[in-house]
Amino acid sequence: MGRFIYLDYNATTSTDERVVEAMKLYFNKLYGNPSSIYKFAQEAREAVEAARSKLAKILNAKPEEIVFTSGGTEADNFAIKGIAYANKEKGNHIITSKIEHHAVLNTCKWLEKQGFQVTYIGVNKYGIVDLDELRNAITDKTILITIMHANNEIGTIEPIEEIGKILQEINKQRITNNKPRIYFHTDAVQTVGKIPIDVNELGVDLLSLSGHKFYGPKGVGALFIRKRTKINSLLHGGHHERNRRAGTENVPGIVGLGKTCEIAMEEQEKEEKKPKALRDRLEKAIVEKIDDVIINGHPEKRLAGTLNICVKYVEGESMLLNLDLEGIAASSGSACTSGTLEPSHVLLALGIPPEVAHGSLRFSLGRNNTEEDIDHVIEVLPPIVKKLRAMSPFRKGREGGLRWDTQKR
Amino acid sequence: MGRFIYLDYNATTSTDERVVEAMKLYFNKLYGNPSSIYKFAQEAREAVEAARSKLAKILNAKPEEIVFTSGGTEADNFAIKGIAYANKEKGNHIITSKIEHHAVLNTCKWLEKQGFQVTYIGVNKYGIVDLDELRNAITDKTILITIMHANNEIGTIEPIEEIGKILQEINKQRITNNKPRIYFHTDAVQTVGKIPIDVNELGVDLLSLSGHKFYGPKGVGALFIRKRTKINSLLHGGHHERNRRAGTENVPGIVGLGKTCEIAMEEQEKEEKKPKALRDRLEKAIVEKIDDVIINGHPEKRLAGTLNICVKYVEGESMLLNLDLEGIAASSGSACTSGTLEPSHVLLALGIPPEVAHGSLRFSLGRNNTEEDIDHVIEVLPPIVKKLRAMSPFRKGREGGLRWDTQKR
Amino acid sequence: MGYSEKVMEHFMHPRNVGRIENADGVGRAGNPICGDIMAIYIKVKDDVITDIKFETFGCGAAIATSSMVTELVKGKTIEEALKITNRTVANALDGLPPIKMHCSLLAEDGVKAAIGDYKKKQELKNKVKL
Amino acid sequence: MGYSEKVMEHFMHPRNVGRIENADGVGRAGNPICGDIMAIYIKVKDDVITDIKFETFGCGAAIATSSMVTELVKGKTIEEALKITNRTVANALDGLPPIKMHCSLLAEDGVKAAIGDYKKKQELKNKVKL
Ligand SMILES: Cc1ncc(COP(=O)(O)O)c(C=O)c1O
Ligand SMILES: Cc1ncc(COP(=O)(O)O)c(C=O)c1O
Repeated sequence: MGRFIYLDYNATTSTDERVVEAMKLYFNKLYGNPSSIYKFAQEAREAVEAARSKLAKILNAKPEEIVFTSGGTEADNFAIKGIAYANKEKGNHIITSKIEHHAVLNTCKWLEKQGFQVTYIGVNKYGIVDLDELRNAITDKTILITIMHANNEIGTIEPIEEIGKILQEINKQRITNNKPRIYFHTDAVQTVGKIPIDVNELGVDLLSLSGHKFYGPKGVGALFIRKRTKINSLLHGGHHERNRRAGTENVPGIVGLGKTCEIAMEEQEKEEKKPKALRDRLEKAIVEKIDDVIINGHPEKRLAGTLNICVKYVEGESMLLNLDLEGIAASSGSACTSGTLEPSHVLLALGIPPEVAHGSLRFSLGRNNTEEDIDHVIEVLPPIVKKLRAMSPFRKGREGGLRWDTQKR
Repeated sequence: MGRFIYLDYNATTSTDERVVEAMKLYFNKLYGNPSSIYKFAQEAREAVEAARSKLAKILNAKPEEIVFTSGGTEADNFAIKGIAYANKEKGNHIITSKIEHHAVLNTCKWLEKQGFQVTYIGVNKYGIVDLDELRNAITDKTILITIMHANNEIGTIEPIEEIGKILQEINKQRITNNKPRIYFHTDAVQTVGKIPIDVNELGVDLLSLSGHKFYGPKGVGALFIRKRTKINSLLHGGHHERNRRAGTENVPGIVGLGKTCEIAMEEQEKEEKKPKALRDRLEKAIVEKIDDVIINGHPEKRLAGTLNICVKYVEGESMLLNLDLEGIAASSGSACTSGTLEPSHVLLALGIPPEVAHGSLRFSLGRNNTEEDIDHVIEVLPPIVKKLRAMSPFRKGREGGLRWDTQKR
Repeated sequence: MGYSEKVMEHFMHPRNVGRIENADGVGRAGNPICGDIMAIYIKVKDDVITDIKFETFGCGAAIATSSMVTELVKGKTIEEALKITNRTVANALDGLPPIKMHCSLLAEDGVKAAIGDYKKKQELKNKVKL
Repeated sequence: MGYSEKVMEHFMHPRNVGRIENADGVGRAGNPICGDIMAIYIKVKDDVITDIKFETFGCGAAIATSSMVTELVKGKTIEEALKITNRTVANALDGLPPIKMHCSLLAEDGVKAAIGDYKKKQELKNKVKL
């Protein structure tokens, strides 16, 4: 397919060759079911436990606090529904933010249908959750706060540690007043392996991660569950994972995720540095070469590899298609790319008007990107924008001038 | 480890070399996220859809009726909770059997805590569900019947087709009477790839399967959901799998499961024949060589590779350990092997006394077993039993003679 | 996205892009919230659409259907043009992905709106004449 | 199962298996429903347990702890034997997997039951003598 430039690392990554290598043995050599009692299965069991230790290490958690899942989505569903159902006698109120991943938002929406109450906290223009709003949202019925560690679309890193401290204070009081404690979950799918993580510093009780976002295998993730957390299972069945997640263990996937964490611990600094330099280069060039571009996300508190922009007067998918024809893979918060009619809820939460949000592009960089990649993007993007703008009924200074039928069709 | 004889195929199988080969490309070559819009991701998307067609084919279903999951447990949880929550306004009653896998039973038990009502139907001494009991259990509030296709411990194949027909009649009447229809789910984790399956002949609305039980990868399975079935998602989040199962697709796993089904369709007859001959040979020899052995499961309606026996006066785990030392991997319904205090709920449901149920052994045969394997088992098992019986306080004819303190400790 | 070659061809090389400054009819369709907005400009002579141009803000399908509908309409009578449905447009493009079918509605609506605008203007002219 | 080598050694080669026909004390512990049942037979002379045998129906841990407890008890006085707890037995086996710790209780209970039975018989004898 000629030149190929992958700039969608936040969507998924390739699995590291060393990870694939580590998994191999467990497909058809050490294929035993870790729950079986014979020696042959013990090797699979030990491999799973070794992987668990590696996950514990990268999070500064204890191995018995790690539960393997089928990915970030399951981890989020497990955390939120698990806490909700296990603590529903104590309260039915959950607090989250408006910019969470759908795995969190749609789980919350489902819980609302089941009688739970959910408050969705707003964010400032950089996507940082409003801590006052969060504090004020807490009621006697609050059992869970779930705020993502970094946003997948705009890369903004949330003040999890600060929230953790606020909650610690509140929980101290609640415990003396015999009120139920509030659990704290963070969706760290976009941060594990990208920035250092310490569940104790963050002050979280639960943390979700997913292998395929940091060079691990797809279909495997984990949930950190702090000891003594009262949680229901999401998958009921056999006595796997200390009765917390049933189902025959995905041994190769788990081994692969363990290896992924091991590699990430060693190479994380390097993995952070290179994409950051390239991202900054790309950002600077785009701002210079294209008018009417907005940079989304926090200027500093942002994932090293993430660049989210809104290109006014043009729509995202049409840019993506043109980029694709140039061999560049990126993504957009346009409605068209998500199968819904509305543009990215994250961009809307930043206060960006819908027609501008439709013109968003996300470049997310990773380990295989080069300067040449970035230079190619810088070369081809401006003419693409120019061409599409020439086709657009929107014009600079005329945004509000054309009046459109705003009825939904 | 010297001689190694794997006789635990019902617990898990090795992944077929051809399946591993098929998966390879999708780890770090075609690693795109199937939801992305660029060409590169399209290859992953097409691979997922090709796999879906293969699953549809082996079940005689339509591709859009297949939803990929992380395994049999997720498929069972999804089916049961999904139907329960989507139809709870219509009724809150579920019918299942006493011999289901824990993935079904523990899901039902959890639902009971959430206000649903569950009836657990008994079985005859061969493990066949009592159809009269089932028919009589149906109430106006019944929304779901879930009965497994074949039991994992004893191999008995249930009369799913017959139940399907009964339900079809009942549903016809219910629809004319404006009553809610009853959905029918079967856990076919132990039958897919082992016996021919046709969801239309079976008359089921939902069917669970799991890759690693028929030479596919661990951590991937599927749920067949008949068109127009009203079901809630279990994993909420993105718009994957036509909004029925969120989470980035486990592309290598799904491709592997597709290949597994393709192979199974071609080779199923062969896969059935060999284990059956060896199983019969083993069964015959055991009955001849060891006194006081009970063969569990149906004499004919039984999975080709499954042999479940109770060896009176001895306990299962102690036999397994001795077999393991001889290089033989098998399993038991003994409490000791499951991490609980009670012996197999399946054997108890057959009417077997607990102390006899503790003495169960399951040999489950598969493609790599040979006559020599079986002969070795036949050679070593009788002396193992003899030795353990010499140690046992139980004796033939004295079962009830020794009176034990039956208080729970 | 699974677009046909024809869609991609029209997307990359759209026909009749632009505005007609003193158009006989101008039609708009779509909604900025949904991310698809289209403007259609027509010139009409003796009931025949002699020229047509479009401006579209939207996805690949929106641009391709805009382009295709202008090709289909150009040279047709008003009556004929009104018979063009979203299916006509989608079929002419060798089909659209299911989730993109609503974009073809945009094209139909845009043309109808432009013709409606033309008719209104004609009525006004006629009234003035009377 | 994760058994120590010592557990496996005792499991494969259990000491003091069998019955003592005219034992001074017989104790039973366990429950067939739970899958672990044990019988302990003792001979006592001058308050010292001179012989001990066991019969066990149970898992690897049950058999190994039975074997180990008989070794620990043999030659001990009644008083000393009563001090043997399930932890003593488990430790002597280099530990047991957590879910198997209840098996070591069986061994403690079995010995206590046998000694209890011995004492009861002694009392009865003493009463007869009186
Ligand atoms: C922030 C965030 N949370 C959750 C998920 C879901 O993870 P997965 O697709 O592995 O289920 C993703 C990615 O899709 C994500 O970016
Ligand atoms: C009958 C049956 N149902 C469900 C399951 C669960 O499948 P999995 O372990 O793949 O989640 C199993 C096997 O463990 C099974 O034998």
